[in-house]
Amino acid sequence: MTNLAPLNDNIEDTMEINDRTRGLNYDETLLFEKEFTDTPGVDLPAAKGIKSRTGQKTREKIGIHQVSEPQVVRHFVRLSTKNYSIDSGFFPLGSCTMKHNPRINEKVARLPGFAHVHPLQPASTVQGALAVMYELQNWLAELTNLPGVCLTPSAGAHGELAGVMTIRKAHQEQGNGHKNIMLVPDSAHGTNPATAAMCGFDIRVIPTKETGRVTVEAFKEALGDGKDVAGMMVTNPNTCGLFETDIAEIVDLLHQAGGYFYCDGANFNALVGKIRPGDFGVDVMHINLHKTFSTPHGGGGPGSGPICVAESLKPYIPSPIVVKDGDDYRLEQDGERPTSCGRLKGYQGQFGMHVRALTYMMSHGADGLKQVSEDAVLNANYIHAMLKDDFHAPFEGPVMHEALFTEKYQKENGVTTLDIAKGLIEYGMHPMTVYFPLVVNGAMLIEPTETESKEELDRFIAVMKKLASDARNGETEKFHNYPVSAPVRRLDELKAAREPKLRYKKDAA
Amino acid sequence: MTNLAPLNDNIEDTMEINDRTRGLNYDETLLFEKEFTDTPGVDLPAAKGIKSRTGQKTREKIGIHQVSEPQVVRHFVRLSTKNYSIDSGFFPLGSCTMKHNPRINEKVARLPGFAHVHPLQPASTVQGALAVMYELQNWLAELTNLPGVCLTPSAGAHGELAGVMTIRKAHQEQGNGHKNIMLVPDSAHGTNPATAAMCGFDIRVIPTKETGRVTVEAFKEALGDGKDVAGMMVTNPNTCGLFETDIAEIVDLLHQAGGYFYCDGANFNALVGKIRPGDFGVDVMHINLHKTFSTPHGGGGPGSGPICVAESLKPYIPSPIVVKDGDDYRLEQDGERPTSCGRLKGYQGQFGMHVRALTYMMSHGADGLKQVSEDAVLNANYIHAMLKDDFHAPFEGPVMHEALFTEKYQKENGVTTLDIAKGLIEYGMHPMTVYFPLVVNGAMLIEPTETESKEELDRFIAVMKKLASDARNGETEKFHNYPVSAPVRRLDELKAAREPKLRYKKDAA
Amino acid sequence: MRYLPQTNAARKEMMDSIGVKNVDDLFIQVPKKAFIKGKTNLPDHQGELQIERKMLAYANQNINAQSNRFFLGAGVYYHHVPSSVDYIIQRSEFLTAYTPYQPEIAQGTLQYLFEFQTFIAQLTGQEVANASLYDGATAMAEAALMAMRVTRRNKICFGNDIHPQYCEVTETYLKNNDGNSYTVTEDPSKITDDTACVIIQSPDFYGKPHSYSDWRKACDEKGALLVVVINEIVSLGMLAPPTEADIVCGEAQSIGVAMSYGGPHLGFFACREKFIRQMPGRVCGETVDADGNRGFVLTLSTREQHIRREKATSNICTNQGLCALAFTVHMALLGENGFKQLAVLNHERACELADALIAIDGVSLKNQHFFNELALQLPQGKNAGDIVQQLADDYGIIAGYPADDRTILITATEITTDNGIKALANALQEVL
Amino acid sequence: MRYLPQTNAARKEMMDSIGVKNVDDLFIQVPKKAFIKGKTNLPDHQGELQIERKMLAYANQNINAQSNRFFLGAGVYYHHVPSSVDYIIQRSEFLTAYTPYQPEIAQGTLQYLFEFQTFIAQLTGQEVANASLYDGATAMAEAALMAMRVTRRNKICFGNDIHPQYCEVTETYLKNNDGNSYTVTEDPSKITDDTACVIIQSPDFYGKPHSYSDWRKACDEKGALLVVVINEIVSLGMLAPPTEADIVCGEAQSIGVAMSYGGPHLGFFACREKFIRQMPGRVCGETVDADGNRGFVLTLSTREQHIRREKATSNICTNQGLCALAFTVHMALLGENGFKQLAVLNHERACELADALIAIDGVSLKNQHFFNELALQLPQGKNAGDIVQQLADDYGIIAGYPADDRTILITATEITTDNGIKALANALQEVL
Ligand SMILES: Cc1ncc(COP(=O)(O)O)c(C=O)c1O
Ligand SMILES: Cc1ncc(COP(=O)(O)O)c(C=O)c1O
Repeated sequence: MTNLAPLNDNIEDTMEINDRTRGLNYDETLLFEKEFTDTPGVDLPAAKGIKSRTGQKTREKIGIHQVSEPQVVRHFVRLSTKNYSIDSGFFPLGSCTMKHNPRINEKVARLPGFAHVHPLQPASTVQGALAVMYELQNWLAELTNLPGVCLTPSAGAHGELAGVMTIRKAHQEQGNGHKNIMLVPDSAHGTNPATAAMCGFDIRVIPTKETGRVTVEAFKEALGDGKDVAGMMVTNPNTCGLFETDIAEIVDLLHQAGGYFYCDGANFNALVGKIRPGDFGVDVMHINLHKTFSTPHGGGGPGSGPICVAESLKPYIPSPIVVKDGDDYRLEQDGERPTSCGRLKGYQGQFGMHVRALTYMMSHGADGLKQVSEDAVLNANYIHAMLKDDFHAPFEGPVMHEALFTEKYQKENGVTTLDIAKGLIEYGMHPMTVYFPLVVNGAMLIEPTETESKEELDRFIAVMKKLASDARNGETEKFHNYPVSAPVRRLDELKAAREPKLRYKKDAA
Repeated sequence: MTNLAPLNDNIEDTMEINDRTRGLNYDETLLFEKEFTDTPGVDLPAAKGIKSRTGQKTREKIGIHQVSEPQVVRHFVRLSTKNYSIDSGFFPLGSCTMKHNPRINEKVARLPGFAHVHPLQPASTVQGALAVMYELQNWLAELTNLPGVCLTPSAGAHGELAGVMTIRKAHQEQGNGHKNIMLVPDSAHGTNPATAAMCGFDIRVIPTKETGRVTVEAFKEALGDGKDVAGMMVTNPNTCGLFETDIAEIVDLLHQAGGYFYCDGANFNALVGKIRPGDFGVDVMHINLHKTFSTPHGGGGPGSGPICVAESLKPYIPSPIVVKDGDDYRLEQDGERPTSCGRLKGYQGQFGMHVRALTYMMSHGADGLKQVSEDAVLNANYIHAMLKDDFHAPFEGPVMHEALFTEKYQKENGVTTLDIAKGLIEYGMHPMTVYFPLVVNGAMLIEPTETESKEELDRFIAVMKKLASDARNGETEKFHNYPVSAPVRRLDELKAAREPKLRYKKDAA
Repeated sequence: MRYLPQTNAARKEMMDSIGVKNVDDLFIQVPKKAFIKGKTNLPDHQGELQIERKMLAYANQNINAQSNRFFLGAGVYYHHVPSSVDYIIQRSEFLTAYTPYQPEIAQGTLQYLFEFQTFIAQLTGQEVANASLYDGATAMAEAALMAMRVTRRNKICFGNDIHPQYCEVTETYLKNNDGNSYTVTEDPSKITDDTACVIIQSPDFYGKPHSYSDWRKACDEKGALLVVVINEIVSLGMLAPPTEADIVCGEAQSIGVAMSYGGPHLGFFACREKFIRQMPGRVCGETVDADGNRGFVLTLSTREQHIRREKATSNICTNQGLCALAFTVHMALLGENGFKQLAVLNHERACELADALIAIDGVSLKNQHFFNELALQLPQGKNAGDIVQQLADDYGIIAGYPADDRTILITATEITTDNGIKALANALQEVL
Repeated sequence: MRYLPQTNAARKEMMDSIGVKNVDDLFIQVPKKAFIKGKTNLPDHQGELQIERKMLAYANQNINAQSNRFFLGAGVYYHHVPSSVDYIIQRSEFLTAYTPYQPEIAQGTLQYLFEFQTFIAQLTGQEVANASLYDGATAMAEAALMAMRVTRRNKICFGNDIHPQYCEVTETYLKNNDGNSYTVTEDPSKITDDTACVIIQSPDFYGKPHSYSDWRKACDEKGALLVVVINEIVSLGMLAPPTEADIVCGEAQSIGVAMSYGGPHLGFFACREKFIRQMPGRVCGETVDADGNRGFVLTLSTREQHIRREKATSNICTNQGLCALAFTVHMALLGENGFKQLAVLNHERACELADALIAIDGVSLKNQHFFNELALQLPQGKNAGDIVQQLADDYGIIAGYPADDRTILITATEITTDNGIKALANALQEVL
């Protein structure tokens, strides 16, 4: 008698497992593709049967999916394992300041006295919340030496809107409503021109390709007679990771022409605690709390983008701001400051992010923040120094908090910036920012931040050198296959854009 | 002029990356192998320089490692990615009841009024904590129909100790101190004989290999004249997943001989809310809150193993228990119940687990718990039915909440239970319990629990059938290589035991 | 300095590699005058314990809604969020990831965005949705701008009682271009040939549910778009979905997101498929990878600022990703039955609240129809703001929002308790 | 029934596959009388909101240590735990994993256990440590049993003021075998040839630090083991490590683990390498995988119940894994300097507390030497228990533990505030 199972109908002889779950790598369907359960993932009390007073027929079928709680938790936990994150590794995205996100920030923001407070409560019942905002305004004012702070903007781009509207309003109030040109260098982040355009300005581009910086000559050329120039939007340090060396002279010229200097503060991490933008001529600046001040990026937000302005622009910033009357805090009332450029979002800002940022500032303190910018700059220069023989560095160092390279050397062997990015993924590191700024071809913008150790930097450098060496050795094919070890291979972005499929539909599944 | 980087000293021509970090699979060193930082991952206020009053020389160097907060967080996050968990997939460990662990339990246990309360506070300041314990005692008493409950044991095995000590004490108090034999079936979990031995009992084994159950005959044989028999430790449903069909008759015989029936409650999930052990003759039973009542296993604890006893044994259970005087709750005082078998741990139990378990019980309620056991049993029987042609099922169904198979069919082709387990890992599922119980060769004990959907069960069944089919087809080699997709390959356990290396030492690194 | 891993030895080594002696050598290009000299007014670093204490003290100065004496809504709602939602959004892989620009290692984020977009489209009865905007107010402003782009017109019509802050924000956005303007009218026949869109809120700011067919007809006649704004998204569990609209946008904070004194919240934006190339904000789309397996990417980015720059459909970059995740997890837990049940519970509590309050002498409802928010009309001579203040100061009750001199907006949700209703009714009786 | 994914349709299909009509057909082997008939006294299922409310109400009935009026220790200590600790231990992969019996997919757990064992060995000055035991009290009991196994003797000696509950638990464990016994003596010369071990606690129950050389000598002479018990592990940041001991065990709750009204806490166990095959509990060891890469496994399991059954060194199975993780994360954050600094801060606060209290008339310290816990001697005629109760009832102060009629054990940690010390001193003055 054999011990083998008898062959019968229940046995198929060869079988394949069609999904791709292997080891700890999970193949996860869409939520909507799971079996629809009889009961949902919440238990709610029964309705009492009170007759509806909505004045409408009650909606019958919505058509959303339904599963149990364990299925929901498992679904999202499994999805999460397909993400890279700052908690799991080095994340040198230039211009993004992917620094460590302390957990204490999360804990504090969840205190019931912060999380479960409504933005329209009477001021007397939210003095603690207002105090947090007021303190944050003060910290930002001190750190930038720009005394007017408005916390309402929701992110960097929203801060830009706030800042540029402030400039627009100032000109209008000062009888310079005709000033309709905004100077923007070609290295600027896309949000700069987009914002200026949203605010009705014409964009005049300052070329910076040669030196990576705005030169006095180029600026003068763009300024022209300056009559119609409302201002200039410059990121400083700029998106090539360089400090604008001529900024003092440029700002003087700009101011003489009656223009305002908007500084995009995305790169404030290079300066924080050490250098104050108000001291090199900035009139308005937004601060990305989700960059410099460690509030988490959250896979794309929420952020917070307060603006800080010079005394002269204070009357025009959006409302409301927090003011202190004696010992009491309150929000500005509607219409209290008629010169304000207006309201920019519902309520008073991404308060939860304010709490986190203030927690972070207090954690580091004045001494710690200075060390932050010093280490951030040191780390970037180290990478710059170590990689500049392997990768083309378009501009001379010292750099500030990020190091810019291009694909120039590798391109000869058919290896592009994209290939290098995907090679980094293969070696378990998040790529740098690629193809930005636009002033160089195949940009690779590397921002290590201060929360990485030399060990981490050295591994990154080793991987980059390895990739450079492979490129030199002509192993081009290998590059085009990268990544092979990630949850998915390279994705067809063209198909996504040509046949947009932006939601699940049952039949289409 | 070429665009290739100039070859110079900074460039090595071929390089390898020696670690194994690829994609999202991280190679993580020991904490102690990172660079020692100047400052630690906490900021503490400076000391005031008060002169020491310890009466000892202050310790100078401890020799522990030091790194910053971001490094610590990343280290443990990366380590976590090497674990399988119930949140990420099916976990059919027989006898372990790996069910969904609700997050509400965690939230509630962390309320400051529970987490930051000291076990020696005056009762008047902890009425809420005592009420939780009292309510949990009541729930357990109701669900088991065993009215005496002691919550102090720290886990299942500790509950066994509590229960067996209770039996010992009862016999002593009743003048039966000579009863020194504990009957234990050969299918019992290792903790049963280990516990009985710790309590000074001699173990007499009841053989169950034939039917997977304790038969009346086998029991009678083991009981003998019963004079020296203190009791019997039986898991019911037993570790083969079977209900002990003759339990009523056996317990009668045992009781007639003056013995007590200790029921190992590890498998209570098969009964909860539907069947009460007190109603089939159980005298003492421990309950693993970390199995039936969803408190998390935590990678090996903490658990909680309350015992429930019949009225007759109440005087002997460990102290303290929670009592209610009028409207006030309090712990038993020292010596208040002199017949108690004593104190089993510091303070009054793993209170944090009590909070979680009570939260879970209230979530499910009486109606939900009944559905729990029904679904748990249904799921196990489904697996049993679907796999019994492919895998040798040593005993007939219906089974209770787990299905037992053996390697018998596959062994012919050189594929063992261990190979099948590693094959499951390869296909992204946690193995079942293997080589337990010992009554069959190459046991595979599968406990799906009620928190899995038919979809999950079907995938497991498909993978198992696939493995069975591969075994039939003689693909033995493949099995011996499994897993290939997990963070590590099969580990050399022999080496670990022969050359024990139980801690990091710098030189040994 | 617990967040800083670099050691002095490492710093020194790195400076040697760079070839500088001192970190300040790296800052030589910065004007001397811009350096901070000496001490600022800011304190030095502190440990967690110290900071937690300070922040807890601030938090405790606020009256929070867990008091169960809380009835404020007006666009932000206090709902129960299941605990697994907060767990999921705190997972490192979601919380500390960047915008999914490298899709091979961001499928977690991308797939939930795809699921989010699906949920929003299903709830609103629209064809497609984007991956979030800052909040309801900016979503409405973006809708107005989009309608202007689509119709090449520059006049907006506010068609009913819209949340006043939403209108203010839209005005702020419109003001940026001199040609833009808006009108306010509740009469569909008033819309003109140069109207880009009509905006209707439902339930409106006073809590009254609306239907859209008259507006739809008028819009069709004049070639204007119909924009529907929703700021209590739970209402879509009972009220008819605005399928007639061209754009449905608003605030989804109610599902999964805390009130947090005003943010972060969750702006959503849905519209007809034919307008997708005019939509503001990010969208995620399905595609395949090199092996032909399904995957997701951010797509249609030629609308966006990083590609289109000054010609982009909006300047938005960072949006409300993690709030969209919270919403998606909470919606997944609610499911079809749970979401509808939640809506019914909200409405029933509001009915009970209404009955308790109108039993008070001189108090009446402005609208007989409502979802979960009531516009309570106070007796002549009473000031809504004063009453709200008094209830807060003397009773610790956050009673609602003084929408105008004699009207308080009062909300009930599934969290509202019988005791809470009684307390409010008693207190209101006393102060009136 | 939010935790149950099965649908009725699926249940039906599954029953069809099994070949039964009804789920009760699967329970036919259970005696009829054991089934629950009709309703029990237990309530039906409830939603999160309802349960959170109920549990919050219970929690709010307790005075918790966040009040900053808290001075209780006596074996359980209130320390600050950095927030990343709690985040890490809540990660699904740690929280919801099982004991790492399948090492290929449990390296996360195994590696931290290896790190935990290393930290414990380093702190205690011992060669090896296990992967945790239930708590300090059971760890001491296990140490006694182990000493008896190693020496083949059955007499235990309690050599100083040990936590009374630890002694009780050890007695309970000893009682199981009739031959076992214990003595209590503070005189090293009293130990005899049949003594298996001497147990010394340091700091002792009254807070006094001890050294061990006399005991070591006596033990060596009589062939007994020296067991040192530590229940305030923070003390090892200042006090000399008990390197002379053969076994060091106790409670490590102070690092990373909340008081939680008594558990879960964290028993630890370290000893000389030569005894490892007699150790109780799980241990994790280093090895290599099939590719020769480093990996970790549970090892030496031939000591354990699942292999050795009645001959096992202990019956323990599930231990305190997740608490060991909390400890490991917290220790990793503290590091060498942080841990020592923490100890110094504890001691300094205790010195300040001592000075404030002995300034009160008639109050004195039982021991001039202490780490962070004081044995406060009350004036004649005062009862320690009454005073503690009165301070709790009238002042909301949790003052300490009445160790005997006239002694209160009072603890300071880094959390203790100046205001707290003042409040206690004032209140004590008033009630005396
Ligand atoms: C230079 C620069 N400016 C502006 C922004 C926009 O900021 P946000 O994404 O917060 O809107 C970014 C963000 O990447 C940036 O790098
Ligand atoms: C049948 C049985 N008994 C006892 C135990 C021991 O329980 P614990 O691990 O909680 O000590 C187990 C645990 O696996 C078990 O399965």
